[in-house]
Amino acid sequence: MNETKNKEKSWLRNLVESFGLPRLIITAFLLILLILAPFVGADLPTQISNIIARFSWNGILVLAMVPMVHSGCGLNFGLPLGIISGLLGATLSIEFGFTGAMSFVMAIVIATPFALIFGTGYGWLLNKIKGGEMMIATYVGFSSVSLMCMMWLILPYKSPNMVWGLAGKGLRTTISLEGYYSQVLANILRIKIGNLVIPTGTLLFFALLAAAIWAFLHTKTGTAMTAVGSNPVFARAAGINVDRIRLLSVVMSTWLAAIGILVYEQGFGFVQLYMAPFYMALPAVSAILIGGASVNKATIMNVIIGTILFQGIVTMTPTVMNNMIHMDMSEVIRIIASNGMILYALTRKTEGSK
Amino acid sequence: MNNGNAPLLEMRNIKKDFFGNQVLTDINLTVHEGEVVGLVGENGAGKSTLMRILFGADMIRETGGYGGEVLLNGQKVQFNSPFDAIEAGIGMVHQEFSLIPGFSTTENILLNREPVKKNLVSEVFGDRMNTLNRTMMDERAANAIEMMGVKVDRKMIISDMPVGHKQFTEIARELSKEQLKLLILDEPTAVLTEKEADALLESIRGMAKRGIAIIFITHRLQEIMAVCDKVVVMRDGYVVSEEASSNTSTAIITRQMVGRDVDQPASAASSDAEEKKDAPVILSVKRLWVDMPGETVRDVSLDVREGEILGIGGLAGQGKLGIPNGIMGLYPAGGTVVFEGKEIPLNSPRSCLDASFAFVSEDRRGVGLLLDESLEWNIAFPAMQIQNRFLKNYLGGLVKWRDEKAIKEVTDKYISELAIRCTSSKQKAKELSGGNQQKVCLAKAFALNPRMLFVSEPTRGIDVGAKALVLEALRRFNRENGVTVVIVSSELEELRSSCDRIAIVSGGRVAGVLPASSSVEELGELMLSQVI
Amino acid sequence: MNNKKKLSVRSLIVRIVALAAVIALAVILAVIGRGHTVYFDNKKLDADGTSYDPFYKVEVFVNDKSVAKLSEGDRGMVPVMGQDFKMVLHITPKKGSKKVGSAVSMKLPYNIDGIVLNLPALLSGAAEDVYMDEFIPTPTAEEETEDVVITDEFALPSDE
Amino acid sequence: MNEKTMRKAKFGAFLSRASVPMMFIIICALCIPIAGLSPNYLVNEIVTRMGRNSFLILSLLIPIMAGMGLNFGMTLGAMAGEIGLILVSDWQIVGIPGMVLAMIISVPISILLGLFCGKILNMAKGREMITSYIISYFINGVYQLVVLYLMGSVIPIKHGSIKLPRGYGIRNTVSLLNMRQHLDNLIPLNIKGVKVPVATFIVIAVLCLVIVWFRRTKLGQDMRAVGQDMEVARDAGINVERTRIISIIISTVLAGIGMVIYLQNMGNIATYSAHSQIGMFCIAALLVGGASVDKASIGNVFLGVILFHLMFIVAPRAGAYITGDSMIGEYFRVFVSYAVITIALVMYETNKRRVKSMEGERLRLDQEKEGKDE
Repeated sequence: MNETKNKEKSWLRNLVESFGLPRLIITAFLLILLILAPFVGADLPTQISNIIARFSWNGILVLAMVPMVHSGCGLNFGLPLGIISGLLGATLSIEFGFTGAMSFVMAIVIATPFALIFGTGYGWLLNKIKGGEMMIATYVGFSSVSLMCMMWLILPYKSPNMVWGLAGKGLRTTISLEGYYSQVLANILRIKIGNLVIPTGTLLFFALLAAAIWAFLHTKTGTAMTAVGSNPVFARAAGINVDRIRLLSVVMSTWLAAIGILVYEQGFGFVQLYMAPFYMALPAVSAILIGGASVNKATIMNVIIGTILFQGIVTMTPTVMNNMIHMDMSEVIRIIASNGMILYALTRKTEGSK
Repeated sequence: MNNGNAPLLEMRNIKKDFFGNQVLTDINLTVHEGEVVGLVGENGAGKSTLMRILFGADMIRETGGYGGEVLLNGQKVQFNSPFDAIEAGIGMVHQEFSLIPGFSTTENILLNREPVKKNLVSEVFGDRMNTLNRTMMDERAANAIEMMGVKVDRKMIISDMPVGHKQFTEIARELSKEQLKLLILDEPTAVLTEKEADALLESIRGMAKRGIAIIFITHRLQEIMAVCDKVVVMRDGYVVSEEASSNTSTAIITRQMVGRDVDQPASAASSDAEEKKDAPVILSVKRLWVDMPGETVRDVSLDVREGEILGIGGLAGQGKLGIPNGIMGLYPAGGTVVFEGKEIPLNSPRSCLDASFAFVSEDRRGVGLLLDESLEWNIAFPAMQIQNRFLKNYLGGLVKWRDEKAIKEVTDKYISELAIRCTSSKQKAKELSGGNQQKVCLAKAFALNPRMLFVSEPTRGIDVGAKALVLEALRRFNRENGVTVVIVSSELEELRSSCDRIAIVSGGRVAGVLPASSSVEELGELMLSQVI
Repeated sequence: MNNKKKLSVRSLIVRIVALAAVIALAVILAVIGRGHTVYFDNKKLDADGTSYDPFYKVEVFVNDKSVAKLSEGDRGMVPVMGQDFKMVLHITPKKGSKKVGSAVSMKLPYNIDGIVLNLPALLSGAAEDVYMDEFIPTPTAEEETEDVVITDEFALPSDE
Repeated sequence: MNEKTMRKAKFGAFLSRASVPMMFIIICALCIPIAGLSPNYLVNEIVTRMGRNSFLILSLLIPIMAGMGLNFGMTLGAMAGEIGLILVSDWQIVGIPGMVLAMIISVPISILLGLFCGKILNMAKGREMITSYIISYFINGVYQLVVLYLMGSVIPIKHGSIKLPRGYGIRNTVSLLNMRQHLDNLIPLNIKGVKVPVATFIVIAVLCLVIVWFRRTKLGQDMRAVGQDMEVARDAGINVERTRIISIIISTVLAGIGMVIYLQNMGNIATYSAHSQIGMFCIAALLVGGASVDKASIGNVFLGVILFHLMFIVAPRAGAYITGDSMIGEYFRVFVSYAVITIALVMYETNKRRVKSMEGERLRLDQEKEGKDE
């Protein structure tokens, strides 16, 4: 009897240890929100549709964390760099006059070389400063965003749908994608049952990329990448060119970020320029951490769980809180929870990060 | 000198074991005021452990304390931390420098013992807000330097100093402690130039005259003879001799250090040694230098014959570990390495592995294993990456998919072959014991099907049972697969029992290559011949 | 050991004294730094059956600086620090009549932010509760609108 | 030969240290004529900004001394200062007494926040900077919880002028009109049309003296030791963890006081954004002054303030003149701030690695020479 009690206790402790206390709290919080939602008058199917939609927009941005975490480059605080590649793809695709689904395809095609170039430079830099990746990644992201702020003004864009109407030059802060690729993925096989809407196409696209990453991690090079992240000295002793693998991971992360922002835009319906990419790294970082990743370990499951939990809290708290106590504390809760999660991950001791 | 009172230090019947492994047995050591005692012994003889006990190191307490008693001036003492030992008047200069690089000599000498002046702020916020008394600091540092008798610039910044001066700064720091009665010097001359070493010996004599007792640990026997009143020789956790230095000689000491009372059984492999004598040279190393911190290799030339087991022995820090690490490209190296008539480029782990070398590193946790990954990964990884094994090819070889089944098969094979104790092939490497981790490292190397295997310290830090298994596995691998093996180890006995020939490295050079059947004394002499 | 303990008692006392000093300083600052806004009314006031007529012109000096020139029916104001309030008034009672100087000093109530002084009543020597009144600000319509609160840059771009 | 290479290395180190300030001098030299601002205006602005920012930047020095890098957590102190000011302005304590009282209130808050920050940083040794950076976001959330929800509902706030109309929470801006520039104007001095905030400069000078003095205390010495080699310091009996926490606490407290000085000059509090950028600008200014992640002096602070803010003033004008778009200059200065921090961080990390490889290089040369001798 006593023994079973002990067992239960250790089972609980194991759960806490393997799952992490903050993660447990966040999961419990989301569950409570979901349970409360109908009681405070929120429509559950709408809420769930919201979560799924948000998941489909953000999933790939979170997925972009995976390669760099695997190769030991840490959390990709430099996500904005990839996002900028995506934005270049998006704006150029529109500038060249592509419309509809074609504009989405072309955006990806155009964004790819930018992502490869930026990613290579970024990866080269990160190889020079092993050990200080995260801080420098943050500032590389910030610098590139502010540099692009100037570029959006200077570059000779002409399309009347994008430039400021009065001045006739300089891109607008938000560009509507109506008539371009707004919802092109989401509309594929869209399912609608009452208030429940599922953007099947976007989910499939995410699944496609996630499966590709999963498959990559099962190949020879993918295995080498994981080993580099787990113990770079071991990998070197086994004849792996550590720098090249790291570079590859950074390029992959950057490219995924570029694709991620395009998918985000197709769901959201707008391209956001200027300071917008600035604020997109931290939510992605904390999402993957909430999903159970650590500074040097991450799986596809972490991405999926993390994005659902994070986006769930983002969408649920305002509605539930507002209806319950007429006080919209969702912003504050989100800031504390997501940054707290990052702090928690940073203070864990990790073997591989040397 | 000996005035008939209770001796300054007396260690009685000191015993110490690490998890059942007896490392010190009934050690008795007496040191009188102003006496210089030389302490010699091979690595692993127990010198460091003995000194750690004396100095109250945390590591001793954490591993279950020690037996016997330590008396200072006739009173039993028990140190719970190095700070207690310092309080009681014991000072120790470690092999690694413990200095703040950006501080001046003075600041380092008085680190955390700075004389201070009180002020108003410190009344409120506590003593740490006292201001430093620079004039008094200078005075005290000058005193300590004078006491040492070697000229050191008080104002020089440590990072600008030659190594010798750093060493002297450390000694001056100990001397600046007023309560200092006994100073332990752990291989202080290892980093000094000849001139500096002479100065140090001179200063040791000076300190002894002032009544400070000194325990002097070194491998340079002539220094012992030059400066010590008494020589204590340790071997395998025993004190084998305690003599006035006038009654002994370097030759006697050497024999005592490595000698055995009874003749050891002849090397197990020596029977085949004869036939391998004529085997062709498979690996030829010429003028190899390796920049491995703490294990520098200088100008090593060495031939390895096909199918033999070559042992490389030597004291710690003399460069034996640098040889395999340098050849395998883990540390910057130069020289030529020729394998089967083909030159192998250095500084490139990949080309060594391509030449079907394999290496089991002495740094299991740092280099040898993916601690966070499964045994399967650990064992199959290099073979997969180097030889494209355990992979399934799709799309005409464009996609190289991990073949989990083949990986599991090979892992299970080695688990049973080497008797690796684990819950399954999916268990994480970090969860295994040291001995089993070592077996995983071996399995990793075996899985590469190498023609040439380097094994570095294969038995370090593992228990006796595992030791025998590991060595046996190596011998079998050598015999059955005809693989040439180079074993680097600090344990002479181990080399003598497993190898065909033994090369002894001393001072970063090969001091000589002897058949494994050579006597321990012969090998020991080589070991000490060029010590730096 | 004993020595050490004694020392810590001593330092404890020093620390308590220092802390008390800081708290005392804070209290003193809170008292002397209390700011008030003093409003001067040059208006007709009827109270307790007495009527106080405004002056033709009043100029108010605080700290040798002219802070208000009031015609009939005007209101002026000055922000001041502390409760000791001194002002000098240059009064022209009727049009064309001669300027009269008058120095007034008074204690302001600590708890009131905005204090309205009716100058005619004050100078006629009326009781304090007659010439002194609390100023209650009426929020303007513009202020009433809810501020848009910017949170931090961490927030996702608003995508509702 | 050895000495020559040494000197060369030292000169190289000097060059790399001086490169960022040099770059800024060049940028400013190019922009000033283009911007076409009067020298009087420029000097006035610079003097004002020196008074406004120097104290805040000085608060960064002590953690650098203790080897904890650039303290992005100084934002915590800034928040404490803001809370002090919000409370004081609700209590209607004005002028210099109000400022001092706000500082006194901020100190215990800063100590608590600094303690929290220090403890967390001790758990994340080796990545202090990114951690302190995230801490600043985390505490910003807590700050918003307090200021936006607890003030007015739990913490009494009386005045409608600073409270949101909904009854709790603080407005977007809080006016500090009744203490605006009171410190700056305490001792008025006007040299040829340049207003000099003498009293503020005196306060800053006192802090500089305190920092110089602090370096000579036991604690200062301990911090330097801990900053250079934690293990050695620990072996010598210094309580490393405690020393590091204290350094962060001191920095946070100074930042709190500095924020009060900063805001008295500004004359109002942007309740939810004043602190968020302050850390970044202070760090950028310090780096522009030639400081690095592990070394910074008082001189760096002042040089940094002058150069950085000179750039800040002239860049938008120059940008507008060249491109005809005022936003370009705005973005340019933000870009430069970030770029400076990026460059400084990259230089710090690469230097760390170069030192290591240089040691190996020397050993190799020695051995090669020796090898040839034999």
